[in-house]
Amino acid sequence: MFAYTLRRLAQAVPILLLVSLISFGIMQLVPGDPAAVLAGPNATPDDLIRLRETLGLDKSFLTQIMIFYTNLFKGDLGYSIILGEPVLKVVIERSPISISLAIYSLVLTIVLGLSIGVVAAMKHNRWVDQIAMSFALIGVSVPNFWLGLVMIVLFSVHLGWLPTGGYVPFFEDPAGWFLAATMPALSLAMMQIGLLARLTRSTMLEVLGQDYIRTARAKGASEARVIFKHAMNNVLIPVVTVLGMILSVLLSGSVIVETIFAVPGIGALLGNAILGRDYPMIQGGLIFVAAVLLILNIVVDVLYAWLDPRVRVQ
Amino acid sequence: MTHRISKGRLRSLLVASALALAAGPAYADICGKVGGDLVLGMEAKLGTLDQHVNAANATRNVAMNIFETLMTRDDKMAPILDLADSLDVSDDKLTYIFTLRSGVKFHNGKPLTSADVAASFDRYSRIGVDRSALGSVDHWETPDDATFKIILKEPQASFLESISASTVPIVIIPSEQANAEATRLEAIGTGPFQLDEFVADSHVKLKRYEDYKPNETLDGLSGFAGRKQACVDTVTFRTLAEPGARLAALETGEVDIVEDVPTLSTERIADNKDIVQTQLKHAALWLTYPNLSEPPTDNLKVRQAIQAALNLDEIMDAMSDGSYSLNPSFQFPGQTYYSEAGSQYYNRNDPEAAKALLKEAGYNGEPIRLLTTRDIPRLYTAALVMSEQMKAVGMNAELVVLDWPTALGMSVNETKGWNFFYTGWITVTAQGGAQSLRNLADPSNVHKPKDNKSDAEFMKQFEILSNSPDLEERKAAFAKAQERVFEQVMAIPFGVTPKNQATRANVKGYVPFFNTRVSNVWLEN
Amino acid sequence: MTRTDPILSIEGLSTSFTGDEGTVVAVDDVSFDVNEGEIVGLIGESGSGKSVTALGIIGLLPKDTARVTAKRIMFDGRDLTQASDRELRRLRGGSIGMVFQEPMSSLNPVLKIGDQLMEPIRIHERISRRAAFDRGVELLAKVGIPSPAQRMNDYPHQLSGGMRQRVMIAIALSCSPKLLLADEPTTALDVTIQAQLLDLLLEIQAETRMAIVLITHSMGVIAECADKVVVMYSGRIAEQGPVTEIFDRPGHPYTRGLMQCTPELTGNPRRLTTIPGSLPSLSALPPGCRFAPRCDLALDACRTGRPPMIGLGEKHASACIRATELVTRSMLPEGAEA
Amino acid sequence: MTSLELNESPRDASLLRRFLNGRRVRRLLRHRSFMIGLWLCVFVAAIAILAPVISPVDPNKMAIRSRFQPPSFDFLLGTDNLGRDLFSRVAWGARLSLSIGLGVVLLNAVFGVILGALAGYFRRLDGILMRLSDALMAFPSVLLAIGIAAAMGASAMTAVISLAVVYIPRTARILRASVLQVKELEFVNASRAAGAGDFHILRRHILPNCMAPLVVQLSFVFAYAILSEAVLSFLGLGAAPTDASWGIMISEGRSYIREAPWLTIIPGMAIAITVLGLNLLGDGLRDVLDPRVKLEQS
Repeated sequence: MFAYTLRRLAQAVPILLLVSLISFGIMQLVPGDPAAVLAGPNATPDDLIRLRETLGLDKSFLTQIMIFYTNLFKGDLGYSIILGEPVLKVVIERSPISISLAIYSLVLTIVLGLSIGVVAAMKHNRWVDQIAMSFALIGVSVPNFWLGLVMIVLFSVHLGWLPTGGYVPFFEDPAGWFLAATMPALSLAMMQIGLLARLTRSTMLEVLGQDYIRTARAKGASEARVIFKHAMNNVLIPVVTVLGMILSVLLSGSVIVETIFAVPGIGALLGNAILGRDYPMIQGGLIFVAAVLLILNIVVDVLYAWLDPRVRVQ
Repeated sequence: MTHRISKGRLRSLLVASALALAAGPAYADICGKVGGDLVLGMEAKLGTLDQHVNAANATRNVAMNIFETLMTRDDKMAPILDLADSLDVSDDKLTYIFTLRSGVKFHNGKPLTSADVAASFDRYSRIGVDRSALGSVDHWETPDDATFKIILKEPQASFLESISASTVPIVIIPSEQANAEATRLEAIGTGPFQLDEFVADSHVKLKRYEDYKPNETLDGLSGFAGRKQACVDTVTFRTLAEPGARLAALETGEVDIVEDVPTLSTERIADNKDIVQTQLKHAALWLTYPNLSEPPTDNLKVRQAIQAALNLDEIMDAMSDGSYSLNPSFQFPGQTYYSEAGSQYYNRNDPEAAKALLKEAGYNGEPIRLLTTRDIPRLYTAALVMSEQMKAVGMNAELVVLDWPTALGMSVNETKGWNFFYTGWITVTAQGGAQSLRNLADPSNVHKPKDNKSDAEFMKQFEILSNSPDLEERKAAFAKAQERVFEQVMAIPFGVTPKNQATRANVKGYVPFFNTRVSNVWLEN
Repeated sequence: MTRTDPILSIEGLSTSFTGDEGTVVAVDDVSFDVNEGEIVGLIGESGSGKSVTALGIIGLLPKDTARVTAKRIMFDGRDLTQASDRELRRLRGGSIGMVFQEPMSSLNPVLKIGDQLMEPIRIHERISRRAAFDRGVELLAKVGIPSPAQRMNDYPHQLSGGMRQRVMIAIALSCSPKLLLADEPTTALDVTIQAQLLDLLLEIQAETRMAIVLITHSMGVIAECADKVVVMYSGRIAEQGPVTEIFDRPGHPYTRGLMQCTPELTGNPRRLTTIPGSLPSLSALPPGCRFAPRCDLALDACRTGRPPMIGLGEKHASACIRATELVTRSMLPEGAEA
Repeated sequence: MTSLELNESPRDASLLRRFLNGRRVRRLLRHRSFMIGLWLCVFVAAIAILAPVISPVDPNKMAIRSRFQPPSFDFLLGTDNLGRDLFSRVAWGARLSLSIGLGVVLLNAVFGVILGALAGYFRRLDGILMRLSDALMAFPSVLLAIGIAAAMGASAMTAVISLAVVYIPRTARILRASVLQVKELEFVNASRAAGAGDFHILRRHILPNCMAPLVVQLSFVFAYAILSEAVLSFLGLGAAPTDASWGIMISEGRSYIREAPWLTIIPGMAIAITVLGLNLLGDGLRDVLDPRVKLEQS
């Protein structure tokens, strides 16, 4: 298992290099420059020219790549053009925000997705099932940004239950964090809840049709015992395999959700960086995010192996 | 003999007596109440507080509560001293001697000296966005801790206007930061508020600077200057990019002040007793300028045809949802240089004349590309409506919609691929005649005139406008220059929109301005 | 307790399934008895309803699609048709053990053998984990699994098919059931292992005197193990009776067909293929006798009404209108048929 | 007790025959969610196709004086901030969304199949192609799409290409997995033993047997493409701003969400209905064609 983890980590390195090359390639094609962003909407073209010189954006792209890679090997991701701070510092400051949001969404996804799926499977073809699956279907069909907008109007404006956005650090004010993060997490998680509920239900139905479930029943096991002791572990195996994907989608979705809810996370940071042509930020940030995703996927694979004895005991 | 400009000469006596009476806490006399956290909902994301290299409103709105300048603009946008007590200008107009206000300290506790001023000017002249403002400077000196002396190479009538310009102000920073690279400035100033917490794109928190030394030559705020006091303990500028969310936050009381309330919402929240609305009537001038190097807009007749075709009421109505005023000038009404010269060319809405001019120009359906962005919805709407009006008279108008960085970059770097570019001028217009026409004058012309030389007649008037010592002469030159802009269709002003702001009813002392001023604002229960 | 009542007595058991294709009747009015200490063979082709019958008895059919009805299902003095889910659960794994056909999939892949073996013990008896573990080891030893203590910590995929089926048998036996429902326990295994397992079952049965319902499609297995046999065809009982009776005097053409294609009985290497045709689809059943389309003795009357059960002796009955004729004929010397 | 569908003889498999054989069609027609999905899709597609006919006015026709009209008999779905008729814009938006979705599906079908087949069949290409797809999939998909869209400028074509780049690696992976599976089947070896060339085997024997998971995947790609196009357009990076696109309509409408909520609600519902239809359709296809594929997501 340890060797496997190491091998997976080693495989991640060339992928990261490819990631950085691809992002370089794309950014090379992107027109516009960060000076315009920095200068703001009221800047005159004159301001712009001077600002560009100031920022050293006149260097050729190749030079910029060389500088970037040289520094990367020194563990230095460079300075953000727009924020004027080291990329690494910014990324490290912002990631906990996105990660806490992603974890909240993930918890929502797992708790709601699993329970809706399990309940639907247990009440297969009954009205509970119908309602649960309609909910799941709507979940996977509604655009998350739209859901966010509608939720703001509903929960913040009309009902006044939740703040319209922003971010409260968890350790300063857990209750405040919870209130502020609920809508972003929910709009982020909605689609995943739907997907997971559907996956769970179909897997659960499949598992419940398995011979070993019949065996469990033949032993006189109660329905709860059948579901939670015998079926659940088997349902969790495919569920865990999609966790990596779900996490990736949650982090990806954070770009737009963080923008709408004014959450200063890594998604909004990178979205802004792309729109603002903040090249060092994009490069460094993407490598960081890709690395996090790759590591999470490795963790998920290890977790999968741990859950499934057929893979584990080998 | 020297001219001595001293702030509030008349008032100084009054102030002196007021000072004698002020025995209690320093802020008690202005603030109706002290304490609390004032929360502002901002539209734009804020990336940096380095005021030297940043022209964005978002930055200025926050940074100008932290930093102060040697000289700035008052509520009429006239130059006024701020960190200096007095200014002596030599008769030959080559030497400017500033005497610094005493007792001013930076947020790090260090007293302000002329060395800091010199360092700030050093950094600005190296990387400041408007460093051309210091183009006529030969050098500066610091004869003593309280004296800062600027020596010019040649006299420049608009020199004080230049160094007091508020678009990218020359804020005073501690001397040890003179070498800070662009965008990496630490936000340490002398203002009434000091930086507490800054999360880019999210929020900035400021707290009262207890050792702040107010400028006591005025009673209260005047433009960027004045007597400032931090009534609230902290100020939080929160970015709420989602317009619906921003106003909702005001309605729920999450934020206390929101700038740029959508027109439609102003009607809806009019009945809300918890919210008070204020308006800066003339906040932004919206305009478009042509590319004089790209056919067919290199042809004056074509430009005139377009000018004649436009129904500016419709354009302004659409872009502002009905909250606007027409404005046949590059200045706001009420400003010193305001003139309606050339207004016969403005808002003609005369399709027949346009068609005739087109025919005369020999226009043959060449595409006319309107370069705009969706990032600023008003610019997009303006271009969209304008394209419809152009199509109505038989012009082949095409929208080129790019994101703002790309669009602005293209308008600067390219002479091909676009015929009209759209923008809005806020501070540019506010700062007077010369500033507002500077973008059409050499060397910073934006309309890509042939051989990069702007119109000769216009330039002649612009020189007078910039350099004449006589105000009446400058005003006449502005009028003539503006008329020339209309005649030559070097730019087409659309109109002016107000800035609608709203505060919670318990926010007192807040006065709308081009910039967000949180001094002298207090929260009642 | 005297041997008066059968341990299991089924009367008029029917089972129907509702699915996309409509409702089909998989088991139609089945009745038979199982006495204490008796091995009853339930035989028929795949799809004849044997497994459904067994699962129906103890309520293991999926509740949302299957409907089980019966006049009475008496087990150990109580009527299972009246039993609540809870009571049924208490019987399952307790008084009624069950072994399934597929040892490969009948064990939960993510749980240890020990956990799965201890589970019924812990459900049905209030004993400590430690005691249950010891019992588990004992049971594994009893079913012939080497180094049973180690095996307790293995996962199913670490065991061979035969070993897993032994584990299944151990699970079924764990609470000393009065009745064992063995659903083709050996079908999926190699021939040599089949024999070992059958021997094991017989051995244990001899020791415990539990009753067994042995579901199989092999007449050979029946001949070797069963006391009584119930032949099922297309959801109905074709014939039932003591095993010697049936083998000596088969009263149904289908039984004869089954016997003729059992190599152990006839020396004929071919198997069920000697009966022409195949089971009718449950959604398109022929009227009358369901075997009629494949029966070379069928009369017109066979195609009209359901053939009644005709008694052929004590506890021997056949659902063929020509049963008497058949029994008589089978007593004639070989080759004397008309 | 479950009836397993036997693999039909793959040898003479013509795509159309394989898919439109009577049993499958009958099962699809009996599949409730497939039929609901089909009707929803037909409904949206009809609106898209008939947009020029059923739109009361040009979707870009401005009428400043009649802006912000709530839905009424005169303006079926109301008007927006420039007085444009929302019904016409939603109808034309359907056209745009479906075209972009179809474009993405088409590119996925072509490149997903080519890349997946090559990776699955030729071991030597597998490593390179899969690392490349790993790298592309390591990007958060929205960021990748934003980057590409920023590079190319907003237009429908941009949206198609950037979304295709996001989804092709995923489609290719699914195809690769099926190819790997089918490759080992007996008839493939038989065909190889009979001297058939690689491409012949791929085309005649392997690909036809990989179609079921592909069709299912593509139906979901269609749904995701429409959702993602809305996201890109919402951010100003999808369809050209002058197009009537649902994402752009939401983006423009949200400034007025309090005063004119229909500007936000209606395009959102349009997206949801379309995606719902496609999801239901995909569920049906999956149930009938390929019970193995359970979940593929963006």
